[in-house]
Formats: sequence, C-alpha cells, structure tokens
Amino acid sequence: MLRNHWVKKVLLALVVLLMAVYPLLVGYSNYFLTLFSITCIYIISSLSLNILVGYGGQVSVGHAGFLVIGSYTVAILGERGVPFFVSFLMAGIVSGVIGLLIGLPAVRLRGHFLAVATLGFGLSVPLLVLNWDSLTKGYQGMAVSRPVFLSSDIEFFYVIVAMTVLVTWFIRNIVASSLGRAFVAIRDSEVAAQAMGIHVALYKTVMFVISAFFTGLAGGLYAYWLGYISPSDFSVTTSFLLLAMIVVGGLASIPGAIIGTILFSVLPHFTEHLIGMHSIVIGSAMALIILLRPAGLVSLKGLFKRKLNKTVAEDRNSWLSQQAGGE
Amino acid sequence: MLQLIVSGLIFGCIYGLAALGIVLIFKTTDIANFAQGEMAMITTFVSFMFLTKLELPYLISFILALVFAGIFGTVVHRIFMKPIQSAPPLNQIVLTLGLFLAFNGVAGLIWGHTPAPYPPAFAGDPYDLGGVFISMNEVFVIGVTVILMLGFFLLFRFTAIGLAMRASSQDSMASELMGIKVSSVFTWTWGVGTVLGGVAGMLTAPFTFLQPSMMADVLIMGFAAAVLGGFISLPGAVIGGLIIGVFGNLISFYVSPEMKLVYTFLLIIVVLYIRPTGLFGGNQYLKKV
Amino acid sequence: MLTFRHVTVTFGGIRAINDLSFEVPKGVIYSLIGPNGAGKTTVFNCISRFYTPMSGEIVFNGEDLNKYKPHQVIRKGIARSFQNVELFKKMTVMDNLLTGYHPRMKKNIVSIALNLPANRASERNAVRKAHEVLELLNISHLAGEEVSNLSFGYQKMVDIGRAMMADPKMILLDEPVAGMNPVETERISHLIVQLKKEMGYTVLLIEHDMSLVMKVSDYVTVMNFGEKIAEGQPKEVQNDPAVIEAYLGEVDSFVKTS
Amino acid sequence: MLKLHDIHVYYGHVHALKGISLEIPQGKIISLLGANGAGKSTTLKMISRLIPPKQGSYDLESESMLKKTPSDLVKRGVIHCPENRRLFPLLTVEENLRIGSFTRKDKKVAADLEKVFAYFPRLKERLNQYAGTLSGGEQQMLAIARALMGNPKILLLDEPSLGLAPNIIRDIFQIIMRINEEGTMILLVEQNVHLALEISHYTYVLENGRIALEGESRHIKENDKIRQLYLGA
Amino acid sequence: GGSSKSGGPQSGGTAQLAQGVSEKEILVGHLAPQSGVSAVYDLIRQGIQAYFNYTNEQGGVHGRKLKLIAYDDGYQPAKTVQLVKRLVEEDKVFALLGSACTPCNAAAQPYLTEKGTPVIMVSTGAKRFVDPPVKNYFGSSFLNYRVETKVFMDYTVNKLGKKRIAIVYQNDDFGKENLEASHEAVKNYPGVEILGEIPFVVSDPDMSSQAQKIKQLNPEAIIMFGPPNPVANFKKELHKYGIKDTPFIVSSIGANDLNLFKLAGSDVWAGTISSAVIPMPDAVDDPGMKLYVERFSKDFPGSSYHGFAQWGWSAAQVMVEGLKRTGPDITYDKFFDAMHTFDNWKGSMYSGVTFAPDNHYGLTSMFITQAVDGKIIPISKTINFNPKTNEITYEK
Ligand SMILES: Nc1ncnc2c1ncn2[C@@H]1O[C@H](COP(=O)(O)OP(=O)(O)OP(=O)(O)O)[C@@H](O)[C@H]1O
Ligand SMILES: Nc1ncnc2c1ncn2[C@@H]1O[C@H](COP(=O)(O)OP(=O)(O)OP(=O)(O)O)[C@@H](O)[C@H]1O
Ligand SMILES: [Mg+2]
Ligand SMILES: [Mg+2]
Repeated sequence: MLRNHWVKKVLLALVVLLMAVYPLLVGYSNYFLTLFSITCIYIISSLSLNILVGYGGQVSVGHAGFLVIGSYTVAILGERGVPFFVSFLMAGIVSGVIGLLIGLPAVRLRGHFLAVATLGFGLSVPLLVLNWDSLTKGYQGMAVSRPVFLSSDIEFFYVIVAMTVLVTWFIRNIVASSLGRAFVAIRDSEVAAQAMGIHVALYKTVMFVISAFFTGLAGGLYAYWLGYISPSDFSVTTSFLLLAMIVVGGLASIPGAIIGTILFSVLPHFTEHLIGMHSIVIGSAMALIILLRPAGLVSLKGLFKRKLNKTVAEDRNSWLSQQAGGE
Repeated sequence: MLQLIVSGLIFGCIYGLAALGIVLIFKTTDIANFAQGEMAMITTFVSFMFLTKLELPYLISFILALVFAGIFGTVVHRIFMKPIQSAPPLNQIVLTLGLFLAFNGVAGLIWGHTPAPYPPAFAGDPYDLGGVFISMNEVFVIGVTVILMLGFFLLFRFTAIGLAMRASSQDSMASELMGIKVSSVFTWTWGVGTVLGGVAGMLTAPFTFLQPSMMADVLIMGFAAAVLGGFISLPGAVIGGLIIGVFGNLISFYVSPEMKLVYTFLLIIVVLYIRPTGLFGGNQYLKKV
Repeated sequence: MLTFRHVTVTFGGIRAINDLSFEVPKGVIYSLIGPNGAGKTTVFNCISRFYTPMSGEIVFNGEDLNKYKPHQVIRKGIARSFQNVELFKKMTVMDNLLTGYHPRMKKNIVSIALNLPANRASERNAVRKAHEVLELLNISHLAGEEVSNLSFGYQKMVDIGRAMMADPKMILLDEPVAGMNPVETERISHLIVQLKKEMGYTVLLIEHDMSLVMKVSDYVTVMNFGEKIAEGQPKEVQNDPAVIEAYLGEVDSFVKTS
Repeated sequence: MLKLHDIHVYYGHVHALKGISLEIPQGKIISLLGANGAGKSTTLKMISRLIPPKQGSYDLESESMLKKTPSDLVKRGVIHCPENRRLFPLLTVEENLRIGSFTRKDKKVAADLEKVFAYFPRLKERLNQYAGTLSGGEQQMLAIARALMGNPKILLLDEPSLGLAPNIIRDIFQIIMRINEEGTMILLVEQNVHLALEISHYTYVLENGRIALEGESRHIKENDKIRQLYLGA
Repeated sequence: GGSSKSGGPQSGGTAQLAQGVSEKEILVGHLAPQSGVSAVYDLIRQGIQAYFNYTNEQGGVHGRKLKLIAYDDGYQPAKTVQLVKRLVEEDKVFALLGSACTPCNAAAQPYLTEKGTPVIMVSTGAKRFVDPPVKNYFGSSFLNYRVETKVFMDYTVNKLGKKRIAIVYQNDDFGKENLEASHEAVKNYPGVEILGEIPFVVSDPDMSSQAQKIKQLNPEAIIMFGPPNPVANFKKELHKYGIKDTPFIVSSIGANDLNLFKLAGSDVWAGTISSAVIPMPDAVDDPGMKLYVERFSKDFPGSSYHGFAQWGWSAAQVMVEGLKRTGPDITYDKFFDAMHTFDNWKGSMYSGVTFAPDNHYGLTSMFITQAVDGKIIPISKTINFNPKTNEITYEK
C-alpha cells in the first residue's frame, strides 16, 4: 500500500516534468505544441465530462456545447476589452451558469432521455451562435487575442499545461471527497443516496455546474490558443468523441479519461494522411478497444493488480476458517 | 397549412421508421444503437447495387436488400455486440458509435461521396387533393410505416417471443434461467432491427439521395422521435416521429428553418420535463425498496 | 419519539396501510411484524418520505415528518437499512460507509477542490468512524472490497453499517437477518441490543425471524392488510390467536422457528 | 440424477469453489449449507451453467453438461430459482409466470398455473401488478411460483424462505416436500438450517468453497460442530 | 498568432530555394474533409492529384516533380490550424493549394499570413481571402461568392427583366455571405425588391416549408445559394407545387454538376440558370477539357468528373503555370511576382485568370449557364467583373 503510494508520486512527478520539458523535446515545433495544447484542452473537457458521466452516471452527449460557450465567452468579452483573467474566469462562470440552467430540467431525466435532451443542447448551441449575429458575428467567427504578457505560443503553452495540472488536481480532490462519493452514490442508487441525506436534485445540478464550469474554462483556453473561433469548431461529433474518450479510457477513472483523450487526440496524427481512412481508423479503434477491454483501457492495470486481489480474498478465507475453528 | 402538415407527416414517418428500429433493438437489448443509420445506409447501397448493377426490378432488389440487412444485423451482433453483452450499456453504446464512424468511412471508400439518385417505390406526379399535393410514393411511405408499427406492436404485446424479448432486456441472467437463449434473441433482434432500418433507408434515400451521410440527420431525428415516444413504445416511436415531423415543418414555416432543430429539442425537453419518460414511456425506472 | 396517527397509504386500488396508529417510545427496540404484504416496508418508506401518506400524520420528536424531503430525514436523526440491500454497488465497503457519514461532512466546494486541511480533517473523522463500525460488525477485513463482489449476507451487514454511520437517534432495520444463518443471526441480535444499550439508538425493526424478534424486542406491533391487529410485549403477541392465525401459523412437528 | 466432481469456479481471480463434489440422487431433497460467502449460490449458478467451471466434471443422467447453456438445462428440467429473486420488475405477475413456462410445449401449463395460484393465493390477487412493486415476501412467492411453472425435474432453490412470514415458510416447505413426493429432485440452499435439515435427506456443508462435511441430514443434525456453527448451540 | 522561432519560409533568401522546393521535388499541401458529412470535397484533391500526376509524367516543372501532401481536417477549424502548422513546419511544404472550408481557412489565415506561405486558390469563395489582397493569398478555386451574386442580380434584373426576387440561402457562412452580397447588390437597382429571404439547413432533406413560402411570396425569380442536394430537393418540391416556370438561378456550387439531372429529374432540373468559370466537360469540344476527362477518369475511375474535381484540376493548372513562370530558381518573392503576371490567362480550364498586386481575386471572368436537354450549356459570352470599380461588363 505504502509502496504503491510512493510509486504513484514518482510517476506523477515524471509526468509533470515531461510536460514541462516537452517543448524542448519537440524542438519548439509549433505543430507539436498545438497537438499537445489541444490534447490538454480535451483532457480538461473529458475529465469534466467524466464527473458527470463516469462518476455521476448522467449521460451527456452534448458536452461540446459548453466548449462553444466557453470559447465564445472569451471571444466576446475580449473584444469588449475585458481583461484576460476576468474573461477567462467568465468562460467558466458563464458556462457553469448555463450548466445550471440545463441541469435544472435535466435532473428529472435519466438514461436515454437525458442523453437526447443533452444531444439537443449540443446541437442547438452552435446553431444559436451561428444565428446570433449581433453578438457572435455569426458565420464569420471571431478573432481572439491573448494579453500581451502571454502573446508568445510558448508562454501560453505553459499556461495551458499549468491549467491542465491544476484542473486535474481539483477534479481528483472533488471525486475523492464526500462530494464525489455523493455523485457515485446517485449513480448507483438514487433511493439509497436520498436515505443517506444526499439531495439528489441538488447534487445532480452541482454535477452539471462543476462539469460545465471546467469545460467552459477548456473552451476559453481553446479560443486563446487558436486565436479564432467559429460556430463549426465544436459539433456533435466532438461530444461523441469526448464520450468515447472517457469510455475507452475507462469510466470513472482519472487516468482512464486522460489515456483515452491522449489516444484519440494523437491517433489522428498517424492517420490524417490516409485519405478517407480517418473515420475508419478512429471508429475501429473505438470498437476494437471496447471489444477487447470492455471496461476500458485502465482495466489493463488490473493485470498488475492480480496479486493484491488475491491477498484480500485469502485474508477473508483465512478469517472465515478462524471463525469456524475458534468459536 | 394543410400541405405543411402533410409534408410533415411524411418526414415524420421516415423519422418514425428510423426510430422503430432503434426502439426495437433498445427494447430487447437495452442498447441504443448509434450505428443503426449507417447500417441502413449500407443496406440501401446494397439495394442500389441490385437495382443498377444487376438491373433487378425494384421489388426484388428491395427484398434481397432486406435479406442482406437481416444477415448484416446478425453478423454485427455476433462479432461486435455479443462478446460484450455484459459490459455496461454506455460502453456498448460507444462501440456502436465506433461502428457508426467505421461504417460511414467504409461506405465512402467503396461507393464514394457523390450523391446518387435513388428511385422511389412508386414514380409519378403527385395528386392534387384540393390544394394538398401528395404522391403515390408518399402514401406508400405512410402505409409501410403504419403496418410495420402495428405488426411489431402486436408481436411484442401478444406473442411469447415478444415477452421473451421484453424479459431479456430487463434481466438477461434471469431470462437465461427461464430457458430463453438471450444471445440468440439479441441476434434475432439485431437482424430484425437492421431490416427495419433498411426499410427506413430505402424509403429515405429518394428524399436525401444516396450517399454515405444520408442517414446522419434522419438518425438524430429518429432518436428524438424515439425519446419523445418513450423509447420503449413502438407506436410511441412513430407518433413521436410524426409529431417531430409536423412540428418541425410548422416551425420551419412560421418561425425559421434554421431554428427547427432548436425548437424541436426544446419541445422534447418540455415534454420530458412534464413526463420524464416520454409520451408512452410508462414507468421505466420503477424501483421499490 | 415516533408517532403514527391514522396513516393511510394507497397504490392505485390497494390500501397498503390503512388507518395505522402506533407510537415508538425513545430508547426501545420496537418490532413491526406481520404477514407478507402487510405494509411494514411501506411504513418505513413513509418515514423515509419515499411515499407520502394519503392521510394521517407521522410525528418525530414533535415534528411532522411530512414536511421534509427524503434527504432531510437523516438530518432529523433517522437512518435506515433496506430489505433487499440497496448498496452503492461499484463502491468499496469503506466508501459505502463513508457515504453514510455524508450528512456530517464539511461540504465547502472550495475547501474540497483545494483539499484544504478542514476537508482532510473531516475526511479523517469519517474514516475513523467507519473503522469503528466495521469493527462492531466484525467485517474490517472487507473494507477494500467492492460490495458487488460480496455474498448477500455480507451485503446486508454493510447495509446496516452504513445506516449506523450517521449516528442517528433512531435506526430502521428492514429484515436485517434475512439470509443469515442462526449463528450470524445471533451476532446481529447482539449488535441490535448493543445499538440500544451502548449507543442509545431507538430501533424500529421489521423481521420475520421470530427468534430474533422475541429475543430483542421491547414491544411488538403486528400488522395485517395494512392494519394493526395486535400489539404488546413479545410474549403476549406470540400467544395472540389472531397473530397465530394470520402470521405465525400452527407450530407443527417440523417448524421450530421460534 | 446429477453429479458434480471436483468442480472449481473462479470470479476473476477469486477462487470461489475449490473442488466441489456432490450428487443429487433420484427423488431426493439435498440441502447445501454454509456461512455467508461459502459458495452456495455459486454452486447453484454453476449447476444451471450461468457460470462455467474451470475444472471438474458435471454429469446429468450420465451426460456431461460442461458444454451446455442454461437454456439446455432448462429444457432438461433443471430449474434454478435464484438468490435475490431476479424477477422481471417491469413485467406483471402474470407475465412473470408465463415466462416461467417459456420453454414448455406440453398442455399442462394451464393446470400448473392453477396449482401455483392454489399455493400462493396472494399472487392471483395481484395478477396485473408489476413484479417490481410487490412486497419482499410477495416477490419471493412469485420467484418460487415462476420456477415451478418450469415444471422442474430438478429444482435448485436458493434461500426460498428469505423474507417470508413464518406461516408462509411452513407452506413453502410443505410445497417442497409435496413436489418432491411427486418426483422432483431438489437442491436446497437455506440459512434456515433447522428446517433444511428437517426436510432434506442428505446434506452438504460448504466452507470456503470446499465441502467440509456431508452426510444424512439426521446425522448432520447431531454433529457438534454443526450445532455450534450453524444452529447456534 | 504563432511564434517564428524556427526559421519561417521567408528565411529562404534569394540565393536559397524556397521552403519545400528541392532539386527533385516541390511539396504542396492541401487540406479538406475527406470523410464524414462533407467528404465530397475530397474530389478537389483528386482533381489536383490528377493534374500533378499528368504534369509529373510530362517531366514536372523545370524538372521538379510535384508532390501533394493532403490531410483530412474534417471541417474542423482547430484541426485545420493544427494541420496547417504540420504542413508548414513539419512537412515544410512550399505552398497550400485548393484547401476547402471557409471557417477552416479563416482560422488558419492569421498564421499563414504571418508565415507567408503561399496559399493558392482556396476552395471557398469568401471575400476575406482575396479582398483586400493578402500578399501570399492568391485566388479561389471557384468563383467569389459576392462577385457571383452581383452578376446574378445584374443578370436577373437586366437580362431577364425580373424585379420581384426571392432568395433562398443556406444557413451558414456560404449562404449568409451571399445573402449579404445580394442586399448590397440590390441597392444598385431601383425598383427591384427582395421579397423574402428563406433559409434552409444543408442536412435537412425536407424542403417543403421553403417551397410553401415561395408559393406564398409568388416571386418573379428565385435565386438560391446552396450545394447540389438541397437545391435538387428544393427544385423537386417547387415542381410538386406547380412552380415550374419561374426563373430559378442557382449558385455555381450547387449547379455545375450533371448529376443534378439525375438527382432532381431531367425535366425538373431543365431551365435552371447558373454561372460557371469552367464549362461542363460535355458542353464543349476542347482539347484541354478532353485531356482532363481522360486523365481524371484514368486516375480516379468511378469519381464524378463534374464540378469539384474540375476546380481541383484547374487550380492545380494555375499553380503549375505560376511555378513555370517563376523559373527554376524558386523563391517566394519570385513566385509572387510571377503570379502577378497572370492577365486574363486562358491556359487553364477557367475562362480567365487575372492577378495583380491590387487584385487577388484570380477568377473574375465567368459566363451564365442553363440546364437544357440534360446538358449544362453556356448561354452568355464571358462576363467580366472589375474588383476595383465593381463594374460588370458583358463581352460582346
Ligand atoms: N409502489 C407500489 N405499487 C403498487 N403496490 C405496492 C407498491 N408498494 C407496495 N405495494 C403493495 O403494498 C402492499 C404492502 O407492501 P409492503 O412492501 O409494505 O409489505 P411488507 O409488509 O413489507 O411485506 P414483506 O414482509 O413481504 O416485505 C403489498 O401488497 C404490495 O404489493
Ligand atoms: N460476482 C462476483 N465477483 C467476485 N466474487 C464473487 C462474486 N460473487 C460471489 N463472489 C465471491 O464468491 C464467494 C462465494 O459467494 P456466494 O455468493 O456463492 O456465497 P453464498 O454461500 O451464497 O453466501 P450467502 O449465504 O451470503 O449468499 C464469496 O466469497 C463472494 O465474495
Ligand atoms: Mg417488506
Ligand atoms: Mg448466496
């Protein structure tokens, strides 16, 4: 147990170090920086979605809607001269507020009903953005500029990395807390959750808000990184992909969401030149991984955990015999 | 106005047909099959091969394509779905999403992305019924939808097979203990569901033209229809489709076409707010402690 | 402590509880028995506020419970276990218990997200309490197991343990020893007495195992068809002809349940 | 005549059954006892082939059942009434019973239906209620009734008395004896050890996935260790 | 914006060859969706590839072979930005050719402008890529939307003599830009009125409400901005309601495809008016066109050689001509200068290509077409548009 903890810490430190020196490793290539940044942005999004879907059991297939809201918030506020930190935070807050509005009716729905309601949200947001010309400049999209002190890509790269680490840490804390347990409790049994004093409707809403908040931040980072945002940036496909990331990685698992996201963000790098094969490769990857690892990629670590499990089982059995012999 | 409603009804039937296949598979296997539309599309392409390459008559091609669909569905179930039958539903759904992408890509590789005209079941000019135009083909679409809906409704309600299908979705382990071969039931359902999808595809293609992405929108509307109708009710699926078709057309005309989708989902959310399990969903999440 | 006054609950045409009145005094073990479908679990579900009576009042410590929502009941000091175990299946035993501690946790989102000392302290308290409960139930060795991997008997224990986490004033136990053998039943009956004596809980118990009911109860109410048909000391009730007729049955050669 | 020899079953890495050998001879009631988690339910699930054994042999009327599916066993009259009832909550009582006779082609289904209604009159009153809304005991009755509708030759009962009122328990055990007299073999898992030993002919006691003790029920009843461990002195 | 830490393309200098140009090869990048809903755009790549293959067989450009590096950006702007960086910084291409999707190109524009990589004949007719001229952006592979719209308006009013016009537009960047241009254009014609503007969504097969609206408005002419599928569906729907004779004018993207006769039905489609910068393969007897049809069908059998593929081929022709004019020592400055020497160049399938330092439209010459007897034939002489004066002149 203790050793396990230690290994984990070293691993984490290594990962953070790797993120820090990454630009050096790729020779400051802007392409590889972008690949990494976009991956980070999707990691934040998929971790947020995981709160809702993996831990809370509330299926959302419209999560990209929050990315749109976050990214347009910084674009619109930025254009009106609102300072960076404020607009960035507002990306989360506005998205969180919309999450609240969506969450309020959504708490009554379950399973596929919720899925289709959120699908509607994901489809509608880009349409609204497209048609609300006066605010969003419609089809033309909006330019987004970074503050002067973060204007170089390498600087902003580190902002994204820092945000990713920070948000991952927040989310880890949340899911490991009473809040996270309440989410899982709602997923596993609403009745029992109520009996434990968990206000199901409230917590479902909280889930939506937290999830939307962080996704909104991710949307903000996205807009800043690319410097331009249009209504076609996030479609339902994005929402589907986010869902696939967390499921293929392994639901209700932080490493799972991260692994799944990296897989689907980096895979295209190897398939983009295969004309017309892109969706075949992505789709087959989804199907095959689930076929081979129905519980997602993190379940691979079960292979290493074998020993541990066995000891628990043996413990129990020896305890039973003791009881049998002793009394 | 009347014309709007009639056109809405026709597209409603198409959404309803797509929804029927989705609901059928869901009702039995508890899986929302996102690959449904693409499987229908492939079936439609296959029927088109029969029509153009082999120059078979429409009816023969139609039937042969449905035979293909039945085999296709069972094979997909055997290869992809059966091995993960006991995985959580969401994982299975994501697998169907993967199939959706892969099938779409494969169809693009084989048949290309240029839209092709697909013949309607009945050619001919529309009839003018006092200012409302309706063609023979459209009448046919409505007829097929209603017949299929009724047929499957009766199957589920009154036959032992139907009962076994319902039981399998609720508790597959207990169903096994009743002597039901759950995975065979599931395989059959996938076969039949794919046949239903194929019918939807072949009736949709004259409107959307034949191309790999022909079912994208129809599938989304099919899901919307299924949910509106309660997701487990076959008549609900068709009625949901009709409501969406007509409502969408009215919004399109009186408000604006680009807001059709937004309003349609708004309608669904309002309905679900009042009835969280759709119009004919019944008590799906019933649990007594 | 808890009073039912003329409570009636109906489902469609069925009267699950019909004009039921009884009173549970503080600090006793009060048993509710009766044939299957008599309405006992429905009584629990009314107290938990999953069902709302068509008429009548349920008063707990002077407050009408009907004005609360299900999740508020535990904060009034009433915890419960479930007849068919209603655990959080994918959680470990420990996490199930910790969830039982939920009402007593600090819940400041900022403190949680930043994992501030206040949050950690509250988390430590919960874990300490959980270990105590595990000890009491004698299942400490199962702390790290996912509950869906446990056999039915152990799941029942976890279910009871979870209800104990909140340190309630009153605990509702719905058939706690169903699926346990006599030795295990014995252990649970010790535990129930302990709950009353050492921890000062009031226990409301539903159970079909008469050996347990007779042994631990201070007072028994017998229901049939949603109505009270008898009440009193265990011994009195046991010999009540109406109860024998409706519930216990003739004690013939091979039935030695009591 | 059903025979298990040296059966091993694993749940992932958990070794749940470690070499079980048991027999259900013609016309007998066999009881299977053991503490929580001993592997009783696992044994039944193995027999109905819901889970596969990793090792060992399993014969029914001298034919190996290792390659069979649950539905094959149902067709041969091995009916399993599982732990936790496993009713179909969204089917009505009537539909649950109908599905109990799903594989049967004989004409006696209607008569059997009347028979189970005679056993459990409460079910007849609740024909159109969803199984999921029945009370705990009513659900248990339905689970047993549903198993009986399969016209079992060998009936596997996993804690049939669970959650039932004492008078109904008595009824159930009488029913068990009656159908046994009519020729059905029974494998009974019970926590109600007194009763189980009372009505069964032969008993196996499971401990940690192994058979710790077996013998005629009346002898087992007298065994000191059993008295101490399962009967509560 | 991107940092320019690693040497950008400009650092080529005069002595050195430009990025992506080696002794043997010239690397050219191309981005478009190649799978999913918008996969038809892949035909553009096929057109380019076919012409590159042909050129390479002829010995290449000044002895250098052309190599096309194409990626699938899936119609997602973020992907495009990522991939443009990949093309420029990792693959080190010389230029980008014929990339599709307006928002995608728009997202990449700041980066490409800064890097200075030539962007030749983007496959979008949006104004922002050609006007005001950007140093390294040259032309679009199909007609500029606004130019086309102006011509349509002019043609409808002056040649057809219609004054009450209904506009049907696709509800996206393409349709809306055209709509805006229509409103601008109509101001020049007193007495002409836009009766209504009716949007539609490209993926929605149901065009009945739009047709109903038309019936209600009863216009003298209908101008529609959309791609083939909805256009065909709409025309069918109009027919159903008996609206058969009202002039129906459709943007070239939606009309330059013989497939439409099949999609809509021959008699339904007949009469439709559109414009073109390239004649339909079967409408003219021209060696260049024959070569195209032959080569394209050989390289991509089964692909449709109408429309998109033609644009790809012609865009490639323009680029190759530019490279030829640059001479063997290719630098960016020389290349840009060479591009500016195009003055109504008729060597490609386009009816004329013009670039000047103050005009990066490229395509300013077109003609009106009409669907007749299963063919799409020119019904006007060349029409020229002058971007400087906004004047439209009809060649006699
Ligand atoms: N949601 C419901 N819908 C319909 N009927 C219900 C519902 N809940 C309970 N009932 C009925 O109400 C009656 C009382 O049920 P309850 O669960 O309270 O019985 P119980 O006394 O706990 O029985 P048991 O000892 O068998 O658990 C039963 O007949 C049951 O069928
Ligand atoms: N699905 C499962 N996954 C992992 N382990 C399991 C699973 N089901 C049972 N087990 C383990 O297998 C062992 C035997 O379980 P089983 O359910 O057969 O016990 P049982 O004798 O029926 O107990 P009870 O009387 O409590 O029902 C137990 O240790 C249990 O924890
Ligand atoms: Mg009960
Ligand atoms: Mg068991």
